[in-house]
Amino acid sequence: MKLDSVPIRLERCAKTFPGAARPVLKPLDLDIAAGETVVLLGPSGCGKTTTLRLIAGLERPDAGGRVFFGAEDVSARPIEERQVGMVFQNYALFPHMNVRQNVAYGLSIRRLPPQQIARRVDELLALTRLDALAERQIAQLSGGQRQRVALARALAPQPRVLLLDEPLTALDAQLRESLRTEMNTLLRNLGVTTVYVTHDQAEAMALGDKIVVMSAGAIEQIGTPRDIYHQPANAVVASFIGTMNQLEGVWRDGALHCAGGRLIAAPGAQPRSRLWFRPEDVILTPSGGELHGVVESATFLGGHTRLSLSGVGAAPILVDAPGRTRYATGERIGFSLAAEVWHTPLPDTETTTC
Amino acid sequence: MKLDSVPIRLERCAKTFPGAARPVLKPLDLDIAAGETVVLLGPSGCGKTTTLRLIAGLERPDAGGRVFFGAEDVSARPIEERQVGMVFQNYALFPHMNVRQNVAYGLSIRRLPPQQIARRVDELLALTRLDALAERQIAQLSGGQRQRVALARALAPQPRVLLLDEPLTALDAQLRESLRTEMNTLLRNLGVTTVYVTHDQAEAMALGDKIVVMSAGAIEQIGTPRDIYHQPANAVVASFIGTMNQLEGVWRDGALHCAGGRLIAAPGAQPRSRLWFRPEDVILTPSGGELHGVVESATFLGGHTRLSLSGVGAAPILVDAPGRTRYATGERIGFSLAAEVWHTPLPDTETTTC
Amino acid sequence: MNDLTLPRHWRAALLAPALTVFLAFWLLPMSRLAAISVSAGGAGYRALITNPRYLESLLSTVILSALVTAVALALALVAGLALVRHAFPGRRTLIAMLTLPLAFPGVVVGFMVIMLAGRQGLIGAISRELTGHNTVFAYSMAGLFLGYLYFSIPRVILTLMAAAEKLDPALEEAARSLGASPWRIQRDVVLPALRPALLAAGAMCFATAMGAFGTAFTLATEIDVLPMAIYSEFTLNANLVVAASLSLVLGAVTWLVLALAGLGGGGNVAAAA
Amino acid sequence: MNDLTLPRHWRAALLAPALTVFLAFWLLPMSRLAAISVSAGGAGYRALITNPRYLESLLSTVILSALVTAVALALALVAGLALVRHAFPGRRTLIAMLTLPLAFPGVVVGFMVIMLAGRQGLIGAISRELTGHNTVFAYSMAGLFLGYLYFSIPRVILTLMAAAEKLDPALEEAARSLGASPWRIQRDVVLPALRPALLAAGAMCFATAMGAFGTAFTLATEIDVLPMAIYSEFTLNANLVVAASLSLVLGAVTWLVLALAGLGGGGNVAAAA
Repeated sequence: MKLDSVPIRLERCAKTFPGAARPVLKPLDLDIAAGETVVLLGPSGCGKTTTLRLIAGLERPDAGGRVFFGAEDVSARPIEERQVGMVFQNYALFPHMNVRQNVAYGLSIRRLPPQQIARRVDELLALTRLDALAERQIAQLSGGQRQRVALARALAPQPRVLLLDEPLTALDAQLRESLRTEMNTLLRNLGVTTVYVTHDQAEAMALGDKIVVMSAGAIEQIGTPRDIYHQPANAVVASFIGTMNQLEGVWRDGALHCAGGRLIAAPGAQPRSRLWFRPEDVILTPSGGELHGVVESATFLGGHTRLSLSGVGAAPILVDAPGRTRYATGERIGFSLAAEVWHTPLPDTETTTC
Repeated sequence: MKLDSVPIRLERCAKTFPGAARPVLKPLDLDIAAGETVVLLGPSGCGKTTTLRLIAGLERPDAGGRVFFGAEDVSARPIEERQVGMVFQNYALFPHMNVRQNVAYGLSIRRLPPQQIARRVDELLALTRLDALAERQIAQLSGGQRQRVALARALAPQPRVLLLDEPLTALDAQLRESLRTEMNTLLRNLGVTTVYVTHDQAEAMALGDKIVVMSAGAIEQIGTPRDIYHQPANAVVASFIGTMNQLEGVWRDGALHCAGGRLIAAPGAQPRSRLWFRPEDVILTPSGGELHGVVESATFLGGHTRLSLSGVGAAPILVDAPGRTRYATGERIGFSLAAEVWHTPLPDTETTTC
Repeated sequence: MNDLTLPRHWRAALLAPALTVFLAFWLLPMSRLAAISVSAGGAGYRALITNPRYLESLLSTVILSALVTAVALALALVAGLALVRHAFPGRRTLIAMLTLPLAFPGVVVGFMVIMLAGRQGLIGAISRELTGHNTVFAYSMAGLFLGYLYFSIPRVILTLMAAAEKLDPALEEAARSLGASPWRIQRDVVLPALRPALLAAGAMCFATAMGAFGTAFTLATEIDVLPMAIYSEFTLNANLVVAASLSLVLGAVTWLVLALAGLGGGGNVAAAA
Repeated sequence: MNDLTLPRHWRAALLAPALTVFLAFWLLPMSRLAAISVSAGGAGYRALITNPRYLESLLSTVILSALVTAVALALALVAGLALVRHAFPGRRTLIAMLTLPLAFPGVVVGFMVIMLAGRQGLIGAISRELTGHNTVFAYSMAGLFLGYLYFSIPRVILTLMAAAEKLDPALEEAARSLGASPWRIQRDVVLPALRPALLAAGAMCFATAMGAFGTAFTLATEIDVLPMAIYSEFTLNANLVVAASLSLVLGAVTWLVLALAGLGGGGNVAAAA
């Protein structure tokens, strides 16, 4: 099954709710290519759901803001005329209809012939592996099954755009991961333009062609997962996506000097007195190493052991040590950093709160 | 602050609810050392919460089952006489009392002098960083703050045992991780015997001195996080904790032969026709390698890239590739396996369902 | 689940008064009523079938109650939904005023109907001015209907508003995203979701109308509603057997409606009690 | 939030009937009532203060209603909690029977009280057997109290049971884990959680008792409850001014109680409507 898809453009879309002192969304521009999956990522209250609802047509932007689906200006159209499919956080399945009736609802609105509806519903039930549950009542379904019904219902009327509002938040961690993979495959196969809202960075990384990091009603950064992770535009993004270490020191003779030792700059690096790096950028060197730290705590997490090293910089340095090595608290260990960290653009250090 | 702690012993504790066809818990023995943090881990409905409630005294074991706190047989004592602290999944804070009154409740029951209560409450509010919120109503608190109030309330009467029933499930992923770390530090400092129920394996790994993996009302394995992760006792445990690959082949001439190539056994390995290994046990070898597979999908997840390789064994092999390398779908890559995988005890392959 | 909440003797102590009250005061009067109704060889029930006055009374009470229920539900549904959905200045005042009749008993409501549509009523005065004819309907079925409606609507509105406030707005948004028109959303999403509340409110409204006495008595209406028939058989005619039979029939019809709406067995009582 | 749910003209169409109904039938009768009550230079209210009969009637109605409310709440609380907490065989039947009186109007309830405690009543017969004295209390305050109680308890029980079913059992378990005794759990956890339901049920019970007419009238009691006083002033004495004044006082007292319980402004209406 392949769906048509359109590009989406938001032009200077702001949103102030009546009676509110400040806008929940500052004027915002956003371009989404046809068939792309874009994830809106940010802490709660940062405007990502409002952005989704503006695209859906459930909210109208403040005067001056415009929403385009392809060349068509849909700003004035309500959701029922935008031909979008939407999956809500709590799924919003119709409780008095069974699975089949829920999936068929959008088609029956369109007054399609019954055979055609039945065929299309069967196709979607097969796609979402719900065949066996077609006659079940919604109350009899598990969380994961409900999520799939909501997806099937949204896809049934062949939407031009698929909008998902934290569709996995209501589920268990274990289930979330498996449904994430499943949904990723499905979205890629459908090729529909998708906007996905989440506060979970792992979900954003796994699903998004592009991630839009938002905070306090504004976009902080737009980029591929790799861009966002390795080249965060500012401290807000850096701290929201994964874990980021900060090492401050003194630049002297082509090296960064800090409490933990002397780190020679990578070839071609600019002089720097502060480095930002990820826990996995740390290369542990059993013998020697440029920097040294003392293990404050070591937590075995399966694939890796999370170490917290003190005595390197001002704050403890978090390290993800691969392999099966055991680390003892108080142990002194040596490490160096991957050369790439010298080329990580320096995010501005001012931290804005959401 | 340091609390006294007792060891806990369950002896042949089974539980059948009235009217139920099967017991939710089969006769179970469990020893928990004083001051230890034990995590009961398993999918929902597998008896972990019932076990916790048996220890709490909220349920009584079927005839023959006995619960000991130290040398004392507490089987016949209800929860109010067991001197345990309990944190519930939804926190169960008293909605008509403020933060201070909630924390003080257990102390006021004990008719302590008001000054002593005030002192102790202040101490706990400081410990859980709730000082500034003491006069807040529960409805005004965020999820993370509620969790800390629930913990403070449970700790206030100096319990001998701390029982936590999925205390982080109601929270966001981001928050969950930070509270997990915070709680870990707190529990280690308090030194109280702690039983922690969760279905989240990452939580179990991070918090538990020991993990008790349960399924279908029985214990599958008891061990340290490392034991459980690297030497799962059976397929149930292996599949529930992290991701486990299975590679089947033919044993010939000291090597395992499969579609992906020929893997020479580590020195001293037993002849084997099946290997179990974790995604991070795969060592990618840019040039050559003993085995080869074709990249089916590559998902960048920040710290690593999750690859799915086909053409190696019957099922795709999942690999966690560290570093910043990009992988393209269809690319053929070589790899070998860490020597340890030859020494992983072979879990029985029969999969029991929960 | 709660088997450790209270010690065993506490539980007994809690159940005992309930059972005592129940046995002493609940079953006794009702079984006495039943006994009287079948005394005299079932003459009471025979009279009910043979005497057209009783049948008429039963029929008109049921029809009136059904009508009041239907109209009250319809009006309260429209008004209640509008009040829940739309924030407008004076909304709270309007709700407070709509529920004002809650404070007045049936007698006063009957009194008000007379002032509105009685011989010296407002409507009569207006119609005299306009048409020269004094419109009086307080003492007819219309007056009774008006009084019952006045009495019922606040109760029904409150129940429906409580239910409408609990509706998940995402359900309507989901229907809209699938292209449903406002009309279809009402039919396919809102009404099914309000069904339990409509049933509960309707049943209570019907039961109240079936048993309303004060309004009917004050209006001294020519329509002999069942509670009045019971009263006059019992007090004026001292015809205990017929009064008991009529009471049981009234009780049975009401109970049937309550039970059909699921209120009887304590099923879905939350919205209506 | 719902600002796109319905087109603007639809919204107007929905609000219009509510406003029309409201203006035509709501304010008119009540303002007429108010106008009459202050006519004759406030003679109605003066009579109320000067004539001890009216004051007595008001007082006894309020006391009776308050008493009925208190006892109904207490009994229904104990019985309702027991019924929600404990699964026992026959539980559903017991609940169904406890709510049976819902099907009977006030007139029939009065009728039952007479059969129970009237001159030829059951209690009289039993006491005659035992003591030789015929105990009759149907026509006294006690009979009225019994009838009102009979009428109120099912409604209050249903409300409290609905609220008790929504109590989070973890709250009680948490209190137990902190060492609370069953008694303290009831006081510190259960009662505060049931407070809104108790208030709502109590207010509705009080309002119903204040306005009850059928029971009082059937019992032809010597206590002149307010609705009966209003009825007799209006119908028998044709004293419109006093009847209107009494009606407004009755309405004001009832409304005050409802408003204090938070029912007036549509605040916490869910549990009581």
